Amino acid sequence: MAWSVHELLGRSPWFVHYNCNSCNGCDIELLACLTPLYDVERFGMLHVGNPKHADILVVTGSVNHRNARVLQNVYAQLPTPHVVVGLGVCTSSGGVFAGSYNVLGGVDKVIPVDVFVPGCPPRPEAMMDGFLRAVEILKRKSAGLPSAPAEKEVITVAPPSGPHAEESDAA
Amino acid sequence: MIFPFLKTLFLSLRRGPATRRYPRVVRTPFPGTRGHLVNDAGKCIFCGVCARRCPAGALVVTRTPAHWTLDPYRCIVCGYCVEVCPKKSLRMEPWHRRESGGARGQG
Amino acid sequence: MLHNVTEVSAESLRDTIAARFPQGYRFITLTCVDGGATWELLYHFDRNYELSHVRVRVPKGAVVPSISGIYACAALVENEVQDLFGVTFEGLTVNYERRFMLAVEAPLAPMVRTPVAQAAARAGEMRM
Amino acid sequence: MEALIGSQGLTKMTRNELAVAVLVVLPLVGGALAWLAPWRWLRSAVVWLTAGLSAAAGVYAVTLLPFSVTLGSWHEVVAVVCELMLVGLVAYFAWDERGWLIVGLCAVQVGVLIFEWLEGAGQIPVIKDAVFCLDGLAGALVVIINVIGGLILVYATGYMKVHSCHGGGRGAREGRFFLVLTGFLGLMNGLVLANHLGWLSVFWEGTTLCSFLLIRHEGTPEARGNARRALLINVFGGVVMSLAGVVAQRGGAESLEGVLGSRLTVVFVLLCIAALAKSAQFPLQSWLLGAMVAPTPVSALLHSATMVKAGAYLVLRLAPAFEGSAVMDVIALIGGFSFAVAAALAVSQSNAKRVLAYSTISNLGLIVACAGIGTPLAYAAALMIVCFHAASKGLLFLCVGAIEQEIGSRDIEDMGSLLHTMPLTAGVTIAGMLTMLVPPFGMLMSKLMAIEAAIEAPLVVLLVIAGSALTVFFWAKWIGRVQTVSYHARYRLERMPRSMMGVLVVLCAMVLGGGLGSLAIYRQVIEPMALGAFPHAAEKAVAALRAAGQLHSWPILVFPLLAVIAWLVTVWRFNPGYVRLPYLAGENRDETELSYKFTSVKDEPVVAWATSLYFRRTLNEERITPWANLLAWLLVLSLLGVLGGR
Amino acid sequence: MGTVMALFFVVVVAPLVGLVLNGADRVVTARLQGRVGPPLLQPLYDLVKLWRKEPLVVNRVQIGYVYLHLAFMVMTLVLLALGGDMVLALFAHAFSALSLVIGASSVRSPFSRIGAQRKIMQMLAYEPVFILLVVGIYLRTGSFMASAVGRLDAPLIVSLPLVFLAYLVALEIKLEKSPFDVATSHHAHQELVKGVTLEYAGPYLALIEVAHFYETFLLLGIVAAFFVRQIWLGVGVALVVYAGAIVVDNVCARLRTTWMVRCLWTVPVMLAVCNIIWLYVRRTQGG
Amino acid sequence: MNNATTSTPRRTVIPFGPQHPVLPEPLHLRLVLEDEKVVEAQPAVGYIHRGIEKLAEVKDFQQNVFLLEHVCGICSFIHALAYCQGIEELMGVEVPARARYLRVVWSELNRLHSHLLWLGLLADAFGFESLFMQIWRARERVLDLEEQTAGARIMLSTCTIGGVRRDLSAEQVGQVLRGLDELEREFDMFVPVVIKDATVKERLCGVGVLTQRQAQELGAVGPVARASGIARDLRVTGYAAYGELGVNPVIETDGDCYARTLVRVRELYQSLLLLRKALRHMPDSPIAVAVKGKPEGEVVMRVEQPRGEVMYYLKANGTATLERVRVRTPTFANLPALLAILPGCELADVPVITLSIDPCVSCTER
Ligand code: SF4
Ligand code: SF4
Ligand code: SF4
Ligand code: SF4
Ligand code: SF4
Ligand code: SF4
Ligand code: SF4
Ligand code: SF4
Repeated sequence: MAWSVHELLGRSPWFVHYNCNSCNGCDIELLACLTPLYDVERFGMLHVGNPKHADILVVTGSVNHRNARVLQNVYAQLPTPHVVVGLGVCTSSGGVFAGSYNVLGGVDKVIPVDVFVPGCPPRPEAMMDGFLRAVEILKRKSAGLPSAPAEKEVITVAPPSGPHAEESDAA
Repeated sequence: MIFPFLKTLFLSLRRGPATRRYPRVVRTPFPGTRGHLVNDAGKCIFCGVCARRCPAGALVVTRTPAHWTLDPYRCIVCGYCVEVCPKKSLRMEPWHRRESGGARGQG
Repeated sequence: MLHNVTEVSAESLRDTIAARFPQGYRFITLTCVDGGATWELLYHFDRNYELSHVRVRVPKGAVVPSISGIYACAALVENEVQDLFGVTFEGLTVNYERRFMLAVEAPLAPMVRTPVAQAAARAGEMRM
Repeated sequence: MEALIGSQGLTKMTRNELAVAVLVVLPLVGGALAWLAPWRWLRSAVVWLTAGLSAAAGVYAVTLLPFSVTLGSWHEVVAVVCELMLVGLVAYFAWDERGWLIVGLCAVQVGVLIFEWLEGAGQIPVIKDAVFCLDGLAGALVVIINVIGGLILVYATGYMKVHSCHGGGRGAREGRFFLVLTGFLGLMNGLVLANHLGWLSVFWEGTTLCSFLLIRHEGTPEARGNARRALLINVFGGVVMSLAGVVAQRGGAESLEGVLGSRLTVVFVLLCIAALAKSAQFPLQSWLLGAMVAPTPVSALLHSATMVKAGAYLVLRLAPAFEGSAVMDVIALIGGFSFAVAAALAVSQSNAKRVLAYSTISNLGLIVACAGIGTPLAYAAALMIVCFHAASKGLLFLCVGAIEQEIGSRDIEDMGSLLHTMPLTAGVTIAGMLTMLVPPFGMLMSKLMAIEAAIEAPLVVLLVIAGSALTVFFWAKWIGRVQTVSYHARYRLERMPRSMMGVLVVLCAMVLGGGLGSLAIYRQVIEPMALGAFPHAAEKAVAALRAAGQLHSWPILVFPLLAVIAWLVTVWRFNPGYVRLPYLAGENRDETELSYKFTSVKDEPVVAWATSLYFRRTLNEERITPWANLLAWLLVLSLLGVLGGR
Repeated sequence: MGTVMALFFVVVVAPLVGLVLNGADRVVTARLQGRVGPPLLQPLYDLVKLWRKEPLVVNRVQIGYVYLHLAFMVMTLVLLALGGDMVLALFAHAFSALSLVIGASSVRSPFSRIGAQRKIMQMLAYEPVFILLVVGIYLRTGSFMASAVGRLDAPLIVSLPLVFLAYLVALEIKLEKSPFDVATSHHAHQELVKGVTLEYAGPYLALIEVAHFYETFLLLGIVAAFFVRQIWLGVGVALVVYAGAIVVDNVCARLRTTWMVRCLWTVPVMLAVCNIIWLYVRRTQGG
Repeated sequence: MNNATTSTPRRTVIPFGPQHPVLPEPLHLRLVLEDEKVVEAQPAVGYIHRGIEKLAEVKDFQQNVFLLEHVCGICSFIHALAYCQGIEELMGVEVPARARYLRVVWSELNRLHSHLLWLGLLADAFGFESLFMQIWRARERVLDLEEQTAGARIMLSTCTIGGVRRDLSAEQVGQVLRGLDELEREFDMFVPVVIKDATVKERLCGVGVLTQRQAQELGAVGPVARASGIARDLRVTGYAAYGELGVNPVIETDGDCYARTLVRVRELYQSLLLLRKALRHMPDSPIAVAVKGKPEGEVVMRVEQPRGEVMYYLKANGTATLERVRVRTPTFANLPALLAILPGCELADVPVITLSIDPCVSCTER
């Protein structure tokens, strides 16, 4: 589908960024993605401030009691098709802040998330991988294909003598 | 000069883009970069020290069955566990860990 | 280790602090520590890189006079302490009524340790 | 009409006379009957009937065009008597209102009249002209007065019903209100028909009195004060006009035609000053703003559609004779100045009626400026503005009246959500405003012509350009506010007296239709009239006139039409699922009674709001007006100076 | 036949040219900033994408003004291509901008409304320049018809050099480039988020983009066809002007709205006025 | 007839943030405007409050080093430093000399990247996108240096109680020094623009003036205080190796956005100087000492971060977990100053003024 509409659709993924409970680490790395050394505009990505113009919602940080409603509002203003990308471990689990009285947990507690990028903060390269993945999902959604929410797999290591040497299974 | 930035602008034009063309060109990480954590199954004795020290609670170690489990979506890649592991079973790889997403396989 | 600590009572707090303002003390911040049955409020000051502190101990549930009328910048931190510890400040110039750091849905006075204290904090909440 | 006149038995001459008589007298009689009517329904019926008849009469009269009516010399006596009576009445009211200055002016006027009388008796040879005449210009005004005026009367019956409920109605005063309002039509008809300066003066004075009475109608201290100011300025105009009569008599002319023929510049200047007062041009504009305390139909009828046009009409009528003179340049400047400054002040207003008042002053200024430019194209532009402005502005006033009755405020900032609460009125208002500034409609085409006509006078063209830009500013703001709605799945028509609603719809249709056909009207009607007014115009000027009629009209009709169709299709196929709350930085709440709210400090809801720009600091009315008046006075004085220089 | 060709050109080819120009703008901007930037046809991809998105709105009224915005923009080009009246074209163009203003202010969105107000301020700043341009052309040709320009012996830049300078500044505003991108901005983030286009999404935003392509073509077309008049030279000059606009965009901070109006009314408008006065004087002396 | 007159606000009220493109951090200001002039600005915070102070009472005192580093991703190292120094004082640990020098190196790298980041964002706030790009391009060099020396771009995680966790080889020192030279050349590309360009000065000069008296009374710290003429820089107190290296606070007196910019621009060069000095005179010694036992007692530790003074109050009771960890960050201290200078400015200046205090909401709310 090299020149189909959906393909073209993936060439212009505009994103809006909402900083939930982030420590700024992820945010500044996200901004770094825009700057000359990484320049995600190569993929047609633009940082728009307005959720109504966005295809991708990029979230950094975990959810707390006050920003949950903001996140929901921003999410509600995204036009379909849209994709949500969570950057950093905070968005998946709360990261180092998990367990605090004001950390409800990962972003997927409040809105469905399509891509999780691990790292604290993820390097810009990892973020770009995440964005490209998001673009693929965007194309699928635009074509009406189903797309499952992101999974958070854990890595389990058992002694090599054992039946499973190194395996991963779903959390 | 009215526009002092003009010179800089044309200099950047001449210097060419500074962009690292990831993913087409992949940069080798600096040695010693903390990218992601791996456990050498052969060395690990499942003592659980790493899990007790981990500031993010990303590790779970059980003796029976002998499992060392890392939640990469919780690990802050600080490297503290590497430092405290008595068997030097853990190490940091310089490459970053890939994302997880719904369309895996189709990309 | 802490030097230059002045212990005062809640009643004389405002006077002590008001006396410092014209002397060029800069108000750094206020620290609240859960001291079991009491709240320990520690006001930190700086003058020429030299720290000094004013400490007040009040029983939980008591009302503490606000110093935001003297040091305007203290209003923010007093609001924060009010949110996190359930201390009630009297005479706050800007009162967020416990909606400063924490939203409506968040737990009350989460920094307080003991259940007893939580109850006291809640009592403070009732009064507001 | 035919039947009434009995077409067989009457000569052409008497038919003309009858037409004039009907136009002048019928409304006066209708007004008197309305006054006497004991019940409101009867009063309304009388008003409706009068309105219908005079509209028919007006249209009929225009079919007879051009004609003139001469009378025996008895009419001069009648005119003087009428005039004296009117001055007496004015003096009486002025006395009542303790307007001593006005009383003094009345005395002066009586003096002037007597002097004129005596001098006239001294047998200065005067060319006798027609007393009344109806040419194209007057015809246009007659149609406006009777058709639009008639509609406004009908509207007024509905309006006053509601108004009385709100204002603790005292029926007797409502009767008087309709006496004056209906009778005014007759006086106004007389004014535009009059050729004889004496009669012109009579009707001039008569409209002044009507305006005064209607402004005073509410009887509040503010209303009385404003009425006094209006009276003062207009009586001043009247005195100047009487003076003009004296001078004209000495020059051997007693009619407008005579003045035109003998090019009596002094008379022209004096008449122009009188006209400036009537048309509320700077520096004599203040009364029109005060006049806005009157009930809205009054503003629509007298203070935008008809009476204030009288001044511009007068200048326009005389302009062709003085083409190219220095006086005309100054007139053009005064007009241009009023246009620009009034537009600027309109920008700073949030009171809808004041905006409309300033806009009226501004547009009258443009007419005066065009008259002052004095080329066929300018003349045509002026005529276009007279027609289209009367219709659109009348409509807008009626809308504001309806809106005010519903929301109890005339502040533009309060007019958000109107599209939901009163969709019809809001829609009509928006349409009316759009006709004031969108290309296919007449007002914009006339502005275009005004600019093209003014091109030879650099200063005027600058003023006209500045004024146009500012005009756009305040209309855009207002349209934006009226259109502001949240999403509503259904719209229910508001409740309003049927007469009001009907008039709004009819007038709106007229405005839209006429506006769309503006180029056709221009080619068919205005162009010949302009050519007729300037029989000796230079070839280049005629070419410019024709060129303006040859604009590419299909794009300006087709493209907006396409847009409107596209919009209708979109609305037709609209899916409510597309509706989202506006961007409020992620803190939206779902409550929308007044506006959207956002969660703010202490998690409490706050209304998000953006007021429009009024530049209250820079365009401060109180600060600017004195300076503008000073400048305008200098211009008026230079008008006299030009005179002296000759 | 010539008319049909001209119409085809301005209705069909113009937006494509505008699209490529805008794509080039983004590439050049990126290179000036030391980045690689998007592909040249990025605006096309954006359009296709926007067209496929959900058309979110706040109310139904605002939609009409998008269509009006586009319709009047095309109408401006058509009128000029037909050699029609320039004042009319000017009005059509002004109303095109005005539709955005009205559309943006008919939603209850404070950012959008403030953007609309700023857009009006922009209009107040640049419209005089356009009007003076038309006045200048009239003074040279004695006619308001665009077709009259074609009959001139010398290009307008010779007789209207100062107006040309002012026009360049106005162009910077019209293209929403720094230092004048106060009402909305294509790339940069600003305090109004997206200003006038904030509450338009998906296809409506796409239409606004298309109108912007037309406008880019129009503004540069005026440079080529009016000021220079020799076709290839004209295109060259227009491209240089565009490149200049991009460079200026990249060497300036955004200025405040009030500053913009003050700046425009003091320098460029006054320059243009001087030019016009000079023409008047020459005319009265010549005639 | 409903009376709309009473309920229609006559002034513009807008929510500025929490989701707003010029504020990457969620701060909410309720702005009340007249035309476009700000007449009232009231902040709402708590969008990013994670309860770190409470978490620090749960995790043990060693883990806290990593937790507190995440108070802020911009000056991560300095937070860890302040905390470690506090614990070291409680436990009476003497930090080896080389570790003290390395701490200065990473602190100053943090400062460089923070100031560059801020300068870029300021450029973005006044709509000078290519300047933003240029500055962030230079900033990447600092990040490379951090990654080269610490193994991470943002979360350095090199500070530990009793010293540092990584050493620099002689080769690495040379690399860093060469990197600094390149960085200085990059500075020359944009610094003249920031301080000379007419449009930039138009946006900065005379905007958001904070007088010296206001700065003193409102307790401003860091560059905000220094731009208003107050020589307040905690590096003067000589913690880590600053005592040996010597620091003179950078001072400006105008108190406007331009002065705050100048202070930070000059501090860029100051940091370069300090870095070179520290790298060239780094003594040879172990990089950490082993820490035994548990902390006990109360201490207040202050260090100078890019945004100014950060204060840690630690209370320990002889167990592995602390009784109270209190963090007062510089932005918290500068917020009152911000609120004092916002009213009266234009809406277009709000982002510029807000950024001029270099707000760090994340650390403010913890
Ligand atoms: S994932 Fe790490 S870097 Fe990102 S916000 Fe969370 S703590 Fe900060
Ligand atoms: S500390 Fe080392 S040896 Fe012990 S469980 Fe962890 S990885 Fe295995
Ligand atoms: S790297 Fe840090 S966070 Fe990750 S598992 Fe090891 S100790 Fe835990
Ligand atoms: S709202 Fe209108 S009708 Fe009612 S009293 Fe006021 S002016 Fe009269
Ligand atoms: S005074 Fe006039 S407006 Fe008022 S109620 Fe009586 S008739 Fe109506
Ligand atoms: S101020 Fe700095 S740290 Fe805060 S959001 Fe903006 S860029 Fe990030
Ligand atoms: S100011 Fe903020 S970002 Fe900087 S070190 Fe302090 S806490 Fe970290
Ligand atoms: S918010 Fe504060 S702590 Fe966080 S990155 Fe910004 S300056 Fe640092």
